[in-house]
Order: sequence, then structure tokens, then C-alpha cells
Amino acid sequence: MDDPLIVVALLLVAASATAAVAVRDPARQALVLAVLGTVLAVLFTVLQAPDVALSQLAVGSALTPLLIMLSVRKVRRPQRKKEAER
Amino acid sequence: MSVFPYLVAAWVFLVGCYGLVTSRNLIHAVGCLAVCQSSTYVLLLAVGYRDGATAPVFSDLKPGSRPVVDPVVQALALTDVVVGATVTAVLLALVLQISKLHGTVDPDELSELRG
Amino acid sequence: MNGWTVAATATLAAGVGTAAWGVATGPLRRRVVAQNLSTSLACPALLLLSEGYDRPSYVDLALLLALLGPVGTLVFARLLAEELAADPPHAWGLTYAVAGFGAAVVIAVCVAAGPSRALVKLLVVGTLLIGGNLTASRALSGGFAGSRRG
Amino acid sequence: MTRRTRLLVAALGGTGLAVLLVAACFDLPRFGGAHHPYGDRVVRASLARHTANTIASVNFDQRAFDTLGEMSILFASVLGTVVLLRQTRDEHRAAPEPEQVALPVRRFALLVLPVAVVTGLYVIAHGQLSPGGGFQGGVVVATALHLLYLGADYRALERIRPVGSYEIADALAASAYLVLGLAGLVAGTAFLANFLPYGTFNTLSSGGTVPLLNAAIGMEVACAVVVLLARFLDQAVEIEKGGEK
Repeated sequence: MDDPLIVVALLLVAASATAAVAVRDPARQALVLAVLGTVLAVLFTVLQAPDVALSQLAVGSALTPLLIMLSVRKVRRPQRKKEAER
Repeated sequence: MSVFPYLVAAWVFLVGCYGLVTSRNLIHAVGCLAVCQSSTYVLLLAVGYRDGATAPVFSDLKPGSRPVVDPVVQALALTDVVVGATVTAVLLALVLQISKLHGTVDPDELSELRG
Repeated sequence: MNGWTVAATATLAAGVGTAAWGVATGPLRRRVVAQNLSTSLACPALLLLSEGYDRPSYVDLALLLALLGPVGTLVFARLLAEELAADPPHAWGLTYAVAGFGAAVVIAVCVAAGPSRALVKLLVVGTLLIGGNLTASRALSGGFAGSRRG
Repeated sequence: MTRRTRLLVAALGGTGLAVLLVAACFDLPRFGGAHHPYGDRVVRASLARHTANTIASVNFDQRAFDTLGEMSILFASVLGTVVLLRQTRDEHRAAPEPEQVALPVRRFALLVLPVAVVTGLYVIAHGQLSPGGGFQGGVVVATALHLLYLGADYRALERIRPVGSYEIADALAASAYLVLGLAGLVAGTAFLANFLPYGTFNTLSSGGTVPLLNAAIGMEVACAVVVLLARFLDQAVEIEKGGEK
């Protein structure tokens, strides 16, 4: 456990996970989750798990943000319509 | 120092749970659940790590030339990352249904609706 | 630890750490730029790690991040187009600095790899990394006209 | 239960959980320790089966039955999403207006799309050798196709993506995995056991059934993600509440 690289990666994961919870707006949270995915992939690489890191990169960098952003758009749309009618 | 990675995994899990409980938006809650999920990967891979070792992938490595980390936990985490994303999709689909039926995604407003 | 992993540690701590801070706070225009830069900083870090661990097969990670990182940024550029059109990001200086850093890392790793098949892959990663970074920044600052929907 | 009592209960439970978790952390084997009995055995078994990527050997050979379980979760969640997000009677489809995309962004998307698809296929094909495999490559291929939505517009994506055939391909890939497992029974070994010759170490055809199961999973994941995203895109872009216009 004397590897500073592992400590830095772990701290980055802890920090971005905390930020992902603290950011309350779903669209902004999706941005933090994208960064969390990238940081997790780096941590997995440092822990010598390149297969898991590839998985995390493939899922975390584009797929999860796309799913969340599409849901946000769908949930927000009726509200926008109401505002337009006003 | 030899428990620090485990403590980080525990912290990430607890933070995710805190977010789930206090969330005012179901989409945000699903995001917090994704944070909880990622803590399990950190824990699994930390358990399988070995000091000074490298990945047990022998396409560019002579078998036996360097110590390798535990592949079993990696195989567990790998499949779960992808399957977890599709489960997130199901949860988001449920949130969309709730939003269509009730016009809100705030869990507190939803429990008021139920009466 | 060797020189490569020390450089990777510095990139992660200074670069990705700052990006993580930037994405968690501030106005939206800063957050999207920080998200874009986090992938374009993590990709050189992965290249440095691959060299530091002496595992050429780890370059696949950098390749995937160079490909999918900009795709992730395009997701945000596209689906947040309206909010971004009202308050577009202006961070070209920072973007070019990060692109230059990425280019420097790719060149350093290429020199270390020497002429071989691995070199071709590294050059592909470098092209995708810098092209993707710049295109994603372009997309954020008005790449989408922000039509009503579509 | 009011919000306050709920938070109080959660705080109580959370504190208890935190104490237990931290106590458990100190009882785990030391981080970075050298004692990994299962890992050592798995690596030996994988080398005996001529599979260079030990993780692929665990997933698709030594513990292929686990992967069958994971695959059924994947299949079930796609099924669930398709059922949840179908078009209901009080909704109608509105054709989306095409998005104006800046030229460099459009060019980049159309240029990267084939590169990303080829990279995804490469990741699937080399699953038994270098890091990667069906799970990762499948997601990359599926994400790459959606560059058409991000860089061009939704109708361009719809043209190359007949969702029906992807649903069929998804089911076919899932059954291919099962059939390969049953082939083991026919060959006289066990369900999902490796029955093909192991081949030369570190070549594309090494590992017996590993590359085949890998390809089945790759196809399954790619089709599953395409179908999932298709449903979400339908909801977010096309389907609107209100009767037929």
C-alpha cells in the first residue's frame, strides 16, 4: 500500500462519488457520473484490472449519461409544454 | 494503510445510500444507486489486488515471469458493470412511467398522492 | 514506481483532480468543459500507465477512451444544447493546452515504443484524442443549433 | 411516515451500517496481500486451456454458468424496458424536426462511427487474448451506432436501425449461448463445458469454446443496448402525450 498512484486514484473516486451525490440536478449529476466513470476506469487500471476498466469505460463514458439525459429530457418535456401554454 | 481501499469502498457505498434517502428526484436517486453499485467493484478489485503484480492477461506477457492479481474477482466485476447499466435502464424506464402517470418524479409528492 | 507512473500520478492528481472539481461546481458552461477535459486528460494518463507497467495491451483502454470520451461530451452538447446556447462556454485556451499536453504524451510514448505495430495504434489513439477533444469543444460552444427537439 | 422521521430512521440505520462496514474492513485480508488461492488455481487452469486472457477463461469457460445467469438478467432487463416503455393508447408519435449540426461535428461523427464499430468488433474478437470481450465490445458497437443520432439526426439513425431485427438478433444470441452449452452435453462432457480442441496458445482460435461464447455474448450485449436505447430515444424524441392527431 505504498503506491501513491493507488492512493490518488482512490481519493479521486471518493471525491467524485461524493460530488455525484451532492449535485442534485439530474442533468448536472449525469456530468459528474460521466467523470466518476472515467475515474473508476483509471482506478481499475491501477488495480491491474484492464478488463473491468474497459467495461467501465464503455458503459460509464457514453451509455449511462445518454440514458440519464434522455430520461431527463422526457420528464422535463411536459413541464416545458405547460410553460409554453402559459 | 492496508485497509484504506476498503474504507473508500465503504464510504462510496454509504454516500450513495445517503443520496438515495435524501433524494428529491427519482432520476437523481437512480444515479445514486449507480454510485452504490460502483462501490462493490472497488471492494471486489481491492480484495483481489496483489502488491507489485500485473494483470493476468498473457497476450503480451510470458506466463510466470511476473506475479499476477486475482482474476476471479475481476470476472465478477466485469459482467456486473455491463449488466448493472441495463438494470439502471429498467429503473429509469420505471421512473418514466411514474412521471407519465403522476406528472412528478419527487418521491415525497408521490407518497402524498397515495394519501 | 518509474518515471512514467510518476508522470501519470501527477496528471491524475493535478489534471483529473481539477477537472473533477470543475465538474462538481460552478455554472453549466464550466461543468461541460471540465467533463470534456477529464476524458482528454485521463486518456494520456492511461497511455503513461501502459508504458509505466510495460504492458502494451493496456493501450486498448486509451483507444477506447479516446473514441468514447468525445461521444459522451457530444451527448451533453446535444441534449443540453438549449441551456448551452444561452450561456456558451469559452475555454479555447485551456482546450488547446490540454490538447498540446495530450500530443506531448503521445509523442513521448511513441518514441519509447519505437517503430513497430504498436506505434500505429498509438498514432491512431493520438489522432482520435486530439481530434475528438477539439471537436467536442466545438460542439459544446454552439455545435448544435438547439432546435426545439429532434 | 413524515420526511423527518424517515430521515431519522435512515440516519440510525446508516450509522449502524457504517460501524459494521468499518469493523468488517479491518477483518478483511490485508490489501495487496500475496495469498490468493483461487486466483492462482484459475491462472493455472486457464493456461492449461490455452486461453491467454485469464478473465475471459473464467467468464466463458471455468464459470460459464455464471455468465449464463448474468446474460439472463441482461435479457430480462431488456424485456422489462421494452414492456415498460411501449407506446400506450393515449400517446401519439410526432416526427422530430431535424437538428442543425455544425459541419465539423457532423464530419467527426461520421468519421468516428466506422472506426468505433471496427474497434468494438476488435475488442470482441480479441476477448480471449487481450483485455476485452463480448461485454465491453458489444457496448462499444452499440454506442457507436448512436453517433448517428448525436452527429446527424434521429431519422438517419432510424434508417440503419430496424429495431425488430435487433430484438430477434438479441434472442438468437441468447439462444446461441444456450445451444453452445447444450452442445457440450451432446459431445459427451457437461453443460457449458469446453468440448472443442484448445488450439495454439495466444492465437485467435485458441481457447476452445471461449471465442464462440464470447461472440454470442458480444452480439447479445450489442443488440440489447441498441434495443434499450431505441426505446429511450422513442420516448424522449418521438412519443408525445395526447390522442391521435
